Amino acid sequence: MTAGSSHPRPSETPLSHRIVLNARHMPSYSYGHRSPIWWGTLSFAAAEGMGFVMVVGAYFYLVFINGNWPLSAPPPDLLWSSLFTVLMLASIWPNQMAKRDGEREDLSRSRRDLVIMSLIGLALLGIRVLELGTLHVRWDQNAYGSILWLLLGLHTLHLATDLGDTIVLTVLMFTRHGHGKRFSDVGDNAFYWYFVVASWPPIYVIIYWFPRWW
Amino acid sequence: MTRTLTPHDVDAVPEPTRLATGERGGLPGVRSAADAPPSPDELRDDQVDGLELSARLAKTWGTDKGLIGALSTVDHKIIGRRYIVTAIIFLFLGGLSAVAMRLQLAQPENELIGPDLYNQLFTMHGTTMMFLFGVPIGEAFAVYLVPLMVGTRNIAFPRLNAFSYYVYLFGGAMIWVAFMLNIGPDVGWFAYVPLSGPEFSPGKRADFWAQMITFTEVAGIAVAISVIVTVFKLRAPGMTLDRIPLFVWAELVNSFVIVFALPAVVTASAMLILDRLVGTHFFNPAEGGDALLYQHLFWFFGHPEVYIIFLPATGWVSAIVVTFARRQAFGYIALVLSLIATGFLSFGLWVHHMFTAGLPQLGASFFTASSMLIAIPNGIQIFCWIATLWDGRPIFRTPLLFIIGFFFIFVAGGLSGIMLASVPLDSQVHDTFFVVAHFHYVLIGGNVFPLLAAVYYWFPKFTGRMMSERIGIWHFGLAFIGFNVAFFPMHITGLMGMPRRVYTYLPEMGWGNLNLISTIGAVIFFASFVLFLYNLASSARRGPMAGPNPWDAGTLEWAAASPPLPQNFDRIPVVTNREPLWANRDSLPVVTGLSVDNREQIVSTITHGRADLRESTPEPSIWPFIAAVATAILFIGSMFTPWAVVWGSLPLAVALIGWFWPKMSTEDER
Amino acid sequence: MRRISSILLLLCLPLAGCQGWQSALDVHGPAASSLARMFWIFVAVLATVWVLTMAALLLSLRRRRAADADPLVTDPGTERRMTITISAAIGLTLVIVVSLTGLSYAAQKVLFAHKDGTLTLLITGHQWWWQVTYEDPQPNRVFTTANEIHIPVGEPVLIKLESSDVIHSFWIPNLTGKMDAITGRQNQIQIQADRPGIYRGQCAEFCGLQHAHMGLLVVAESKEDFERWRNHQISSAIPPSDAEHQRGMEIFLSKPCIMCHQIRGTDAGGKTAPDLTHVGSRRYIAAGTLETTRGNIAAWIVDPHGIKPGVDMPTIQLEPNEVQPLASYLEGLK
Amino acid sequence: MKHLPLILLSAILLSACEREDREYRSNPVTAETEEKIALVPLSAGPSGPTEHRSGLGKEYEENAYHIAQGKKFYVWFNCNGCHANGGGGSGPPLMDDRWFYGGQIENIVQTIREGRPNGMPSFRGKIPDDQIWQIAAYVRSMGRNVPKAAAPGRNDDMHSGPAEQRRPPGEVIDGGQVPPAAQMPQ
Repeated sequence: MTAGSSHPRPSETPLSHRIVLNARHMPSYSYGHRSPIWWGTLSFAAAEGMGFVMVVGAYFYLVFINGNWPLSAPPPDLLWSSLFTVLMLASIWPNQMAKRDGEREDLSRSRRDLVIMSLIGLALLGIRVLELGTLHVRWDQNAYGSILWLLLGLHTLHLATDLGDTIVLTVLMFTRHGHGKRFSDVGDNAFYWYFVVASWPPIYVIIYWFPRWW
Repeated sequence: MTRTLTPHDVDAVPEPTRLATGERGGLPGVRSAADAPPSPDELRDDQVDGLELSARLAKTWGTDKGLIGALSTVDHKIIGRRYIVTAIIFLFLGGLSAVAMRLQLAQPENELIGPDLYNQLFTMHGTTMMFLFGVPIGEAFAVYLVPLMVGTRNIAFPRLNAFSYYVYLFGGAMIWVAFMLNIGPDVGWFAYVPLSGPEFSPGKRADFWAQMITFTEVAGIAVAISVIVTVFKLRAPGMTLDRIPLFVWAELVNSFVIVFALPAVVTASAMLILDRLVGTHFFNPAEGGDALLYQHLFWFFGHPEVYIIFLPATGWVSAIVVTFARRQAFGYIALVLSLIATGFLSFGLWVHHMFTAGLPQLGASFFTASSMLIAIPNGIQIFCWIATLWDGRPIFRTPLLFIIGFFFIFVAGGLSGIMLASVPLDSQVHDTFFVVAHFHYVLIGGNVFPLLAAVYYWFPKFTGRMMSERIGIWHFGLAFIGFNVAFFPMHITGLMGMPRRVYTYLPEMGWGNLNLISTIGAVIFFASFVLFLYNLASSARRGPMAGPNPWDAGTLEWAAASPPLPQNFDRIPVVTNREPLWANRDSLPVVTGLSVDNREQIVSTITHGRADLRESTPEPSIWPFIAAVATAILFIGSMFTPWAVVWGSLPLAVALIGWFWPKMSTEDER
Repeated sequence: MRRISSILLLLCLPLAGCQGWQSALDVHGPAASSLARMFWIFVAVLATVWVLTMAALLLSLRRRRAADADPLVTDPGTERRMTITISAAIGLTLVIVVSLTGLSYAAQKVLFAHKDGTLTLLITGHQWWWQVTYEDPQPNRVFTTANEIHIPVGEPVLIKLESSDVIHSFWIPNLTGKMDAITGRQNQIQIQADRPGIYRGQCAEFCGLQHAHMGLLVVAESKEDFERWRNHQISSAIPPSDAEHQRGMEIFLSKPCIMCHQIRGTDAGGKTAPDLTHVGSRRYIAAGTLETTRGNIAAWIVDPHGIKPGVDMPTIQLEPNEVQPLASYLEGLK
Repeated sequence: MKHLPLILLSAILLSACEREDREYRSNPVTAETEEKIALVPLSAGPSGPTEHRSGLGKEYEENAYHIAQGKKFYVWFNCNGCHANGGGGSGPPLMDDRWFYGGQIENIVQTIREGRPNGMPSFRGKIPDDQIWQIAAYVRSMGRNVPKAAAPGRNDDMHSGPAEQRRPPGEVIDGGQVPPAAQMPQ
């Protein structure tokens, strides 16, 4: 033992245990901030939110560099995007229900809520495809088109990711795995959806209204 | 002398009510499965003891043999070890490219290496050292040590952690294979547009660089989130915020910086690759874009990056100083607060990399002030460490020697950084060898020397064997001399007007002798690493056996066996002090009641570290590996066709579903 | 021992840094000299800080604690004394940092203040050479040259910086700090030389393969010399004076040279490479890489990629007996 | 089986490096490449004129660096004065699949070097041979007749349609044939 010579008390054997607490009857999962997954979701939302902030920052940087905006293109149409916004905001209600029914561990209601949320997600994705057709600019036309498509693409990516997540969870709730900790997952899925919803209104205003005001 | 300590008394273990929340899992009024009593058939660790407990837990938490088992493992120690080894391999690759460059610069108009290869070499050197070594090495140590130090059995999200390692490995392998194939990036590690843009970097070289960024950033953010949640939710009962080891604090702050800084560089590299591949105009001034946008985005990440590299090192320094000073850390609160302050301030400095870009003067001087201000938290840290040593009884083993080397070099580098923070001075030394000297003093002094200390310090924990002290001293001596001989003259070469990133220079410039000295120093420095490699290899096989706690250190990782068993601890420890092993020399207070047959961990509350849940953590799975392969296919494919984003997401989705699909665990059978 | 050696190295700094053709500390202009003065102030202050910190570190390595002391036990008196010392040190650091920031800001205001001058240059960075246009209100007095600029002593010269391709950085260390030439933007910098001399500068922002060979010279001379030079540069190339030069010109005009190079007064009108009208009067060719001699010109024409691999100057078909007249003609373009 | 990764690696190695190689100094300084390409598909006798292609063209048109250089020289030497960005002006368009004098790289080199009737000057002796090859390789990329991975991206310039790399792969009517539409009625 080389370290022994200069060190006071190097230990070579594990310490004996002195039991001071028993965890046998602690719950095996919980909801919200008591669950590690919730913190993981929050951290991912933070990182991705930072991504949005960066792209939005770049958007305004380009606005100020150029002075005129939206460069040579007309502003994008409002119809589909506004419909998208309305549906997005409306989805808060079923989402809240899904969260609540999950927390109540009510299987049949959770199933119903998740099916509704999946359908809403699909509808939103459909509207998004139509929306992309009314932007009046291509990504390779000028910097305005580029940043517009990037911002919208980034949001679409999040929408699609959460939709995939919701659909898988919905299927899962219809299998024999639909109990116990899955209910906590329903809550976390709802939590992430809030992030997707919350990130949209600023983007909507920036993409669709800001060029009209500038 | 009197005992003055942490808020709570050292010897008394707090009442169980202060260690556990005692709350139900389900919401009020809901009959939740979470509160169902545990199955009586399941063996729990209050029913067995001693070797039998160890053996059963080792079986439950172990990794299967064979290739599939190795690729399926979720053991943070195995993944952490791979992370550390991989990062150190990249350190050596980066070092080799540096030696090649130094040989080219040894004399004026040397024709050893042509401009094309030289440009690829310095790009690979910077890229490797920053993205494939600097960021991952800090995270790698976190992956291995944080769960041990906070007294838990695995990292939070162990599959995500495994996934991140493979993504990192694939990204690093991709760029080095590209380099071997002569498609290495040649645009510098920050790949400024327009040079890296579609017009001036034909071919795939810069695409490989940009995609490598995506790989490493995905990996980096994934690990950072795992670490954050581990520290927040998986701490041993009793580990209140003010009992978290300083190393863990450093890694926590570091992870936050990663989470907030890395999205900026992903944005920059994504814009770059979109410009290159699908013809967007983010950086095309003729169509409303701007070249400086890239620089802003890159440095908004790039400066925190420096602290991402430095913060884990402060954790190593704190751990080693305390152990070898034989005294608990002086100014714990001040150290933690300055870590946090450094984390925040690091986001307010990025413009000092752009002082010569012609930005408005007033804005620039704001960044002078903020850049200089960061000297304050760093100064507090340095002074607190010196104070700890002052009041301690330093024991001069190799780890402490490297820490002393760190002080010499890092403080010098930090001070020359103050010159760079000044707009007028920076206008002379920016982009010269003076800057090269400065950031090598900061990065090698601030990261590599502490890293070497950390390797000597934790090697017994990783392998169960001590490293050779004799070789260690030689290693330190050579490294210290080699480093200073290599890099100190660069300050002067820079002031004499030598810009960085030149593959050669004219004889009449008069830079020849200084460059020759630098090259000699670089060779000595590299030789010290060869010695290090030899020490690692020989000690791993023949080094003297180390007990669980060869240095008589105070933090929890030293309570586990060396190397730790798969379960880390036979029972989860209860923490009563910042240095639990110093406060409990006779017996360790522990929690019981966790399953022996299933992977259960204690989930605790964020601030008070009260035990709250006994949640099960994921079993090994091959899906994270498959998901990483699918991710690699998607990323690499998208360099060749944008449609890869579409078809590549299908296998990825399949892999992710496989990953999250619950297995038939006992929990599900109930 | 190691400490002594690094201190010795530190002492070498003034000796080594002060000389040199392209040295930031070998000052010949008001900006560079105030920068150098500021640099030495910083060095003095920061070196003192470093020495004090290292002294504290070395003193701290003395073993003050009893061998068998409990590492958790601390003495309140010691704690208090250390807290006070550290607070004082931090306070001192703050004072230093604030005063250095103030110094820096003050210097910045003076250095980058716009001074009125008469001469304005437009310098465009190309991969890998500098194009220089001397602006003048009279269009016929505007002229273009490359890689060598002349300025009158004692007069601030305004330089507008642009780039035709990637980002370059204009830097004449003897005169002042650097400024980037950025694609799609125009930056400005002022230079001023206090005494006549030849100062070298070099691109400081990595710009591709031949970043290492992108130098330029600043020739500071008296007002009269400068005016003489300028009037000469405005004029067209001197016609060939002897048979060899005549033949050299014919070779030049019959070869690919004219696709890129211009020689005013001849049919050669290319605009994408350095203007060669008075190339023989410039001290260096190939952007500060080779001294202008007949032999170097010949070497450069025969094998540009041996000297600057990757440069856009092509290797052209020349008969062996064509090289000499061509080089001689170009050298004669004073 | 054990050597499979090695074989695979060397296969990638061989395929990839050519595309990224940066050969600055062209082959023998004075040489004009020895291609024998018929200027027109007519010859006396039953068989067409004999042709010899050295294969050099592949080195140019599959190499990203050469094509990028060609793109630069295309502008420098004012090719766009007549051919615009490939869409044609007073000269014929270069990005479609109609080639009066053949659309293989050797034909294009021939065309640049020798000139063609109705306005295309000869650049022999004006543009060095390797640069002619580079320009020809770039011209080939305009109709995406080069590998996608080697085709250039957009320039830092005004947007004039999608960059060469983003065009659909083109088809070229081979050497020296006049497309049916341009033929004289029989």
